[in-house]
Amino acid sequence: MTDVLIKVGFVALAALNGAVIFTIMDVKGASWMQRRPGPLHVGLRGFIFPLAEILKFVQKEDIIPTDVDRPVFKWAPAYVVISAVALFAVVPLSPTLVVADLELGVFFALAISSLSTIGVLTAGWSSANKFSLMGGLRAAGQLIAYELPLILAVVGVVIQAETMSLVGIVEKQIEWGVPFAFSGQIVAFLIFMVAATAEMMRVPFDMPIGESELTMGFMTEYSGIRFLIFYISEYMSMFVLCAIASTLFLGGYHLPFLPVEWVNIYGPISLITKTVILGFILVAVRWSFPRFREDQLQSLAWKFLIPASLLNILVTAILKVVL
Amino acid sequence: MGVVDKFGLPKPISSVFNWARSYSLWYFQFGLACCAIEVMAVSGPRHDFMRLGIIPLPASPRQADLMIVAGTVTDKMAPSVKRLYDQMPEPKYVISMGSCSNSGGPYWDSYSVTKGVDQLIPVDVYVPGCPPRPEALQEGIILLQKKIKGEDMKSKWVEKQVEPL
Amino acid sequence: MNTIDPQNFQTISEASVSVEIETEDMTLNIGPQHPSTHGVLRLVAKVDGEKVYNVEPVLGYMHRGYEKLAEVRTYPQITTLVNRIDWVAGFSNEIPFIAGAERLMEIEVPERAKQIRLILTEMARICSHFVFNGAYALEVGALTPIFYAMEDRERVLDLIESVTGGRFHPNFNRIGGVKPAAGSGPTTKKNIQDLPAGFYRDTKIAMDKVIEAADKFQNLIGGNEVFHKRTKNIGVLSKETAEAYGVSGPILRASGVKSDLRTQTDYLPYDKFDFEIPIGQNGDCYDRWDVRTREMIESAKIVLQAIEDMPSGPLQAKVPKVIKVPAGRTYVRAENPKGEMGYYIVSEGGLGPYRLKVRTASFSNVSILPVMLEGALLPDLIAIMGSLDFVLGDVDR
Amino acid sequence: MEEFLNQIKEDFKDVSNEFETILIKVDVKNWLSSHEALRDKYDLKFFSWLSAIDWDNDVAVGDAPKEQVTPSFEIVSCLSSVDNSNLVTISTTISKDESSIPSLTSIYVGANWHEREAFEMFGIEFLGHPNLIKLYLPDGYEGNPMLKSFELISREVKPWPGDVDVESMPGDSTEENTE
Repeated sequence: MTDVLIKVGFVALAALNGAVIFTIMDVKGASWMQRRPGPLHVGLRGFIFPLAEILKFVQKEDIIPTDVDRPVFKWAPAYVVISAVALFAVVPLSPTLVVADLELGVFFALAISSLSTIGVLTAGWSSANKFSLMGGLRAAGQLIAYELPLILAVVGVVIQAETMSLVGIVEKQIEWGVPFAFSGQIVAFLIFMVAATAEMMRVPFDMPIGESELTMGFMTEYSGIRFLIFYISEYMSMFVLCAIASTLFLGGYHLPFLPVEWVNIYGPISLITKTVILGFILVAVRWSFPRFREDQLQSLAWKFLIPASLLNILVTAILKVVL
Repeated sequence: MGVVDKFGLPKPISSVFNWARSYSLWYFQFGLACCAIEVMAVSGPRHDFMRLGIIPLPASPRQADLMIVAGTVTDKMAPSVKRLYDQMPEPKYVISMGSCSNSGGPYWDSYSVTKGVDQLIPVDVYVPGCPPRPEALQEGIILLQKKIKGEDMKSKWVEKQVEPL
Repeated sequence: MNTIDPQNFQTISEASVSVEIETEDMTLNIGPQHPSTHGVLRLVAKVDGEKVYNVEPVLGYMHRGYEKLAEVRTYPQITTLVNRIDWVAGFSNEIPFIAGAERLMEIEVPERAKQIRLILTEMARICSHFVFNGAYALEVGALTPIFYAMEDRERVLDLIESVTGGRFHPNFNRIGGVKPAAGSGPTTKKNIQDLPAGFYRDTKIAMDKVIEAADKFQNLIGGNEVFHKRTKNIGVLSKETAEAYGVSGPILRASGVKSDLRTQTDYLPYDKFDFEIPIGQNGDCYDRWDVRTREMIESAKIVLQAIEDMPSGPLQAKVPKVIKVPAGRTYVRAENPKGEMGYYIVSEGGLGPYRLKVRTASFSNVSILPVMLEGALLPDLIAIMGSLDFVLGDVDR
Repeated sequence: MEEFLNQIKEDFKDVSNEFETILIKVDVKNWLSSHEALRDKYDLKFFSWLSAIDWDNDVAVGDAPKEQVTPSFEIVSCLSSVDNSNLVTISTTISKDESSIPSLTSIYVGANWHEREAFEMFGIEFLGHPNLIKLYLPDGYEGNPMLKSFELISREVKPWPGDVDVESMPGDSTEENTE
C-alpha cells in the first residue's frame, strides 16, 4: 500500500513540476518572442511567478453558478488532471526509474489520454453557458478526430519496435543506435506532434478555448482552484505528451555516444532535456500561428493526417517484412 | 475558500499570501473607450505591465482578479459593468482609469453617460487623465499592489458577505 | 463578454427541423463585453451549431451624445470633444471640423499649418492601422503581432507627442491654423520653432521603421498559410452593396473601388505629393487587411515627402479673439483611417453651432454586418467583424 | 463640379451652393422621387448620411436662432459618388405636429440605421421603415434628446465647471464679450 502511495505521490509531484517548468517556459518564452521582459518584479527575475499564481488561486472564491449541474461541474476538472498524471506513470525516466513498466504501456497511454475528453465535455456541458457548451463540443470533436492519427502514428513505432512496452521501445532504439524519428518514423513523429498539439488544445488548434470567439470556451464558468486545476493540467498534459514523444521517437532516456551502463544516472536528465526542447518548439508555434477554423481543423485530421499515418503503417509493415 | 475567513492567518503566512495576490493580478480584458487603447499600449513591449504581474489572459470574469474600467461608462452599459463585477470571484480589485470612469470627464453634462463608475462598483485606485499616460496607469497598479500588501485577509473576508451568483 | 442570462436561457430554443437531423437554434449573445468586439458592440446571433444565420447588432453601449453636447459648447471646446470620437486616430477627427469652421468663417489657413496638419493626420493613420494589424491578428488567433505593432506604434506616438504634447488626443488644431509653440516668432525654413528640434531626423528614422514594420507584417501575418485559410474568400463584399450602405474607406477600396477623399477633395494639400491608392480585387477579409497594410507604407511615404518640402510662414491666420462663426451651413468630409468622416455644421452666428451632424465612417461600415454575416461560421464572424476595423466611439458617437 | 451644379439646377428648382456645399430643397411629396432621380440620373449611389434639424426659438440649452423661425423639422440627407467629388445635400421641411416622412430604405438600404437614429433622437416617424425601433438608448429611456426642448439635467444641477473663464458660454447671452 505504502509503495503505491509513494508511486502516486512521485508521479503527481513530477507531473506538477513538469507543468511548472512548462508554464515558466511558455510565459517567459512568449515574453522573449514579443521583445518584452515578462514577469519580472515578483522575485528572482520573475521566475517564481508560478508560485504566486498557485497561492493566489488557492485564495480565490470558488464560485459555483446557480444554474450548473453541481456534481458534474465539480468533478470535471478531476478527469482532466487524473488523465494527465496517470499518463506519466508509464514514462520511463531510466530502465529502472519507471513507475509502471506495463507490457501494454503504449496502449495504456493512449487509452488514458482520451479520458481528458470526458472531463472537457462534461465541463462544457454542465456549465449552463452557451460559450462553454460550444467549447466543450468543439473540444470533443477535436479530441476524437485527433485521437486517431495519434494512435496510428504510434502503431508505426510499435511495428518497428515489435513491443508495446515503453521501456522495450527505448531498448529497441538503443539497439538500433538511432532514435526512431531518424530511422524510418519521421513522418509518424511529425504526425504525432501535430496530433499531440491538437490534444493539448494549443494554438493553432485552440478552438475549444479560442478566447476571441468563445471567451474561455469550456472553462468560462470556472473560477478559483477548479480553474487552476484546468490550467495546470493543460501544462501537465503538454509535459507528459512531450515526454512520451521523446520516449517513442527520440530515444527517451538514452543518449547516443554515452555508455549504456550509465543510463540510470543520465537517463532522467536526458529525457527531461528532450522533453523541454520539444516543449519549446510547441511554445514557439503557439506564439506565432493564428488558429484554424473548426472545419479546417477537422479536414486536416480526416483528409490529411489519417491517410498519411495509414500510409506510414503500410510502408513500415512492408519494410519490416521485406528487410 | 472558506478556510481563511474561519481561522485567520498568522502574519508570515498572510504576508506570503498578500505577496501572491499582489503579483498575480489576472486582468479581465475589459476595454470600453479611448483608455482601452492606452491599456493596450501598457501591455506592449515598451511598458509591459506583465512585469508587475498583470496577466491579461482571462476573457471571462470568473478567472479575473482585477478589473480596469478603462473608458466611458454609459447608462446602457452600466448594468453590464455591475454584473461583470459581481461575476468576478473574491478577492477582487478595481482600477478606475481616466476621467470618464472617474467622474464623467468631458461628458459631464451628457444625457447618456454615467458620471463615475464608483456609483456602481467600489473602486480601489483612481487614475486621472484623459486618457492617462501609460506611466500613470503603471503607477496606479503599483499603488494597488501596495494596498494589497497591507491587507488583512481575515477582515477583508468577514466584511464582505460572499454569495455565489 | 456576457455570460449566460438565466432568464434568456429558458426562452432561447425555437425548434427548427432540418432534413436529416433535428437541430435547435440557439441565440448567442456576443457582447457587450466580449474580447473581440473592439469595445462594447453587442451582437445577437442566431446560430445553428457553428453556423450563423441571423445577426442583429445592438448599438448604444458607447453612445455619449456628441451631437447634443456640441450644441452647448463653443467651437474651440468642440475640437476637444470630437478628438475622442475615433479614439485610435484622434488627430484625424479634428481636421474636418476645423476645416468646416474655417470655411464658414472664410479664413485662409497658412500653407505651413496645413502641411503640419497633413503630417500629423498621416501619422494618426499609421497609428490606427498599426492597432488594426495587431488586433486583427489577435482575433484570428495569432497572439504575437500585437506586441510588434504596439512597439512600432509607440515610435510614431512619440513624434506626435513631441509636436503636440498629447499622445493621441492632441487637441492641436486651432481655427485658422495650429497651436504655435510658446514664444515662437516668425518662422523660416532654417529656424523652426513650431516643430521641435530634431523632428526632421526623428521622423525620417521613424517612417523608415514604419515601412520596415509594414513589410514585416506582410511577411509575418500575410505570409502565414493559416491566416490565408482564415481570411481568403471570407466575407466578400461587392461594390454595389458597399455603396448602398455608405461603406467607405479601406473597406470600399478593398472591393476594388478607387475612391479616396484625399485626392477627390481638397481639405488638405494632398495634391502636392505623389502616392498610390492601394485597392483590392476580391473584397474579402484578406484584401481589407492587405489594403490597410499597404496604406501604411503609402502614408509613411507621404510624410517623408512632406518633411522634405516644408513651406515656411506663419502657423496661424488672423482670427478674432472670440470665435463667432457667421450663419451658414456646410459639409466637410475627410478621409479618415476608418473611412469618410464628415461634419455638417449649421451655424446661426453664435459661439457654438446650432446643429452639428457628425457623419462617422464606422457607423455605416458596421451597418453592413447583418448582410455580411448571414450564413457565416462562428469563427468567420470574428474574422469578418475584425476586418471591418471599427471603433465603438465612431459607431455610437 | 460646375457642370454638375448646372445640370442639377436644370432639374431642381431650389438649389443653392453656399460654402462649397450644394443644397437642394425639395417638397415632402417629392422626397422619394428626387432621391431616386439623383441616384439613377446623376449616379449618386453612395448614401452618406441622413439626419434632422429641430428649428425652434424656444430652446432649453444652447443658442436660439437669431431670427424668428416657424417650429419645424428639417430632414437633411447627403448623397455622393465614390468615383468623383460630386456631393449634394437634400433637405425638406415637415411640421412638428405631423412629424412623419416616407422612408428612404426602399431606395437606399443604408438609410435604415440613419432613420432609426433620427426617429430616436427627434421622434420623427419614417413611414414604411422595416424596423423602426430605438438604436442607441436603453429601452426604458423616455424623451428625444436632440430636440431643442430637451434639457440636460446635469447642467441644471451643477454649474459649468469652467465658469471662471473669460469666454462666455453659449446660452448665457446676457454677458457681452470684450474683444
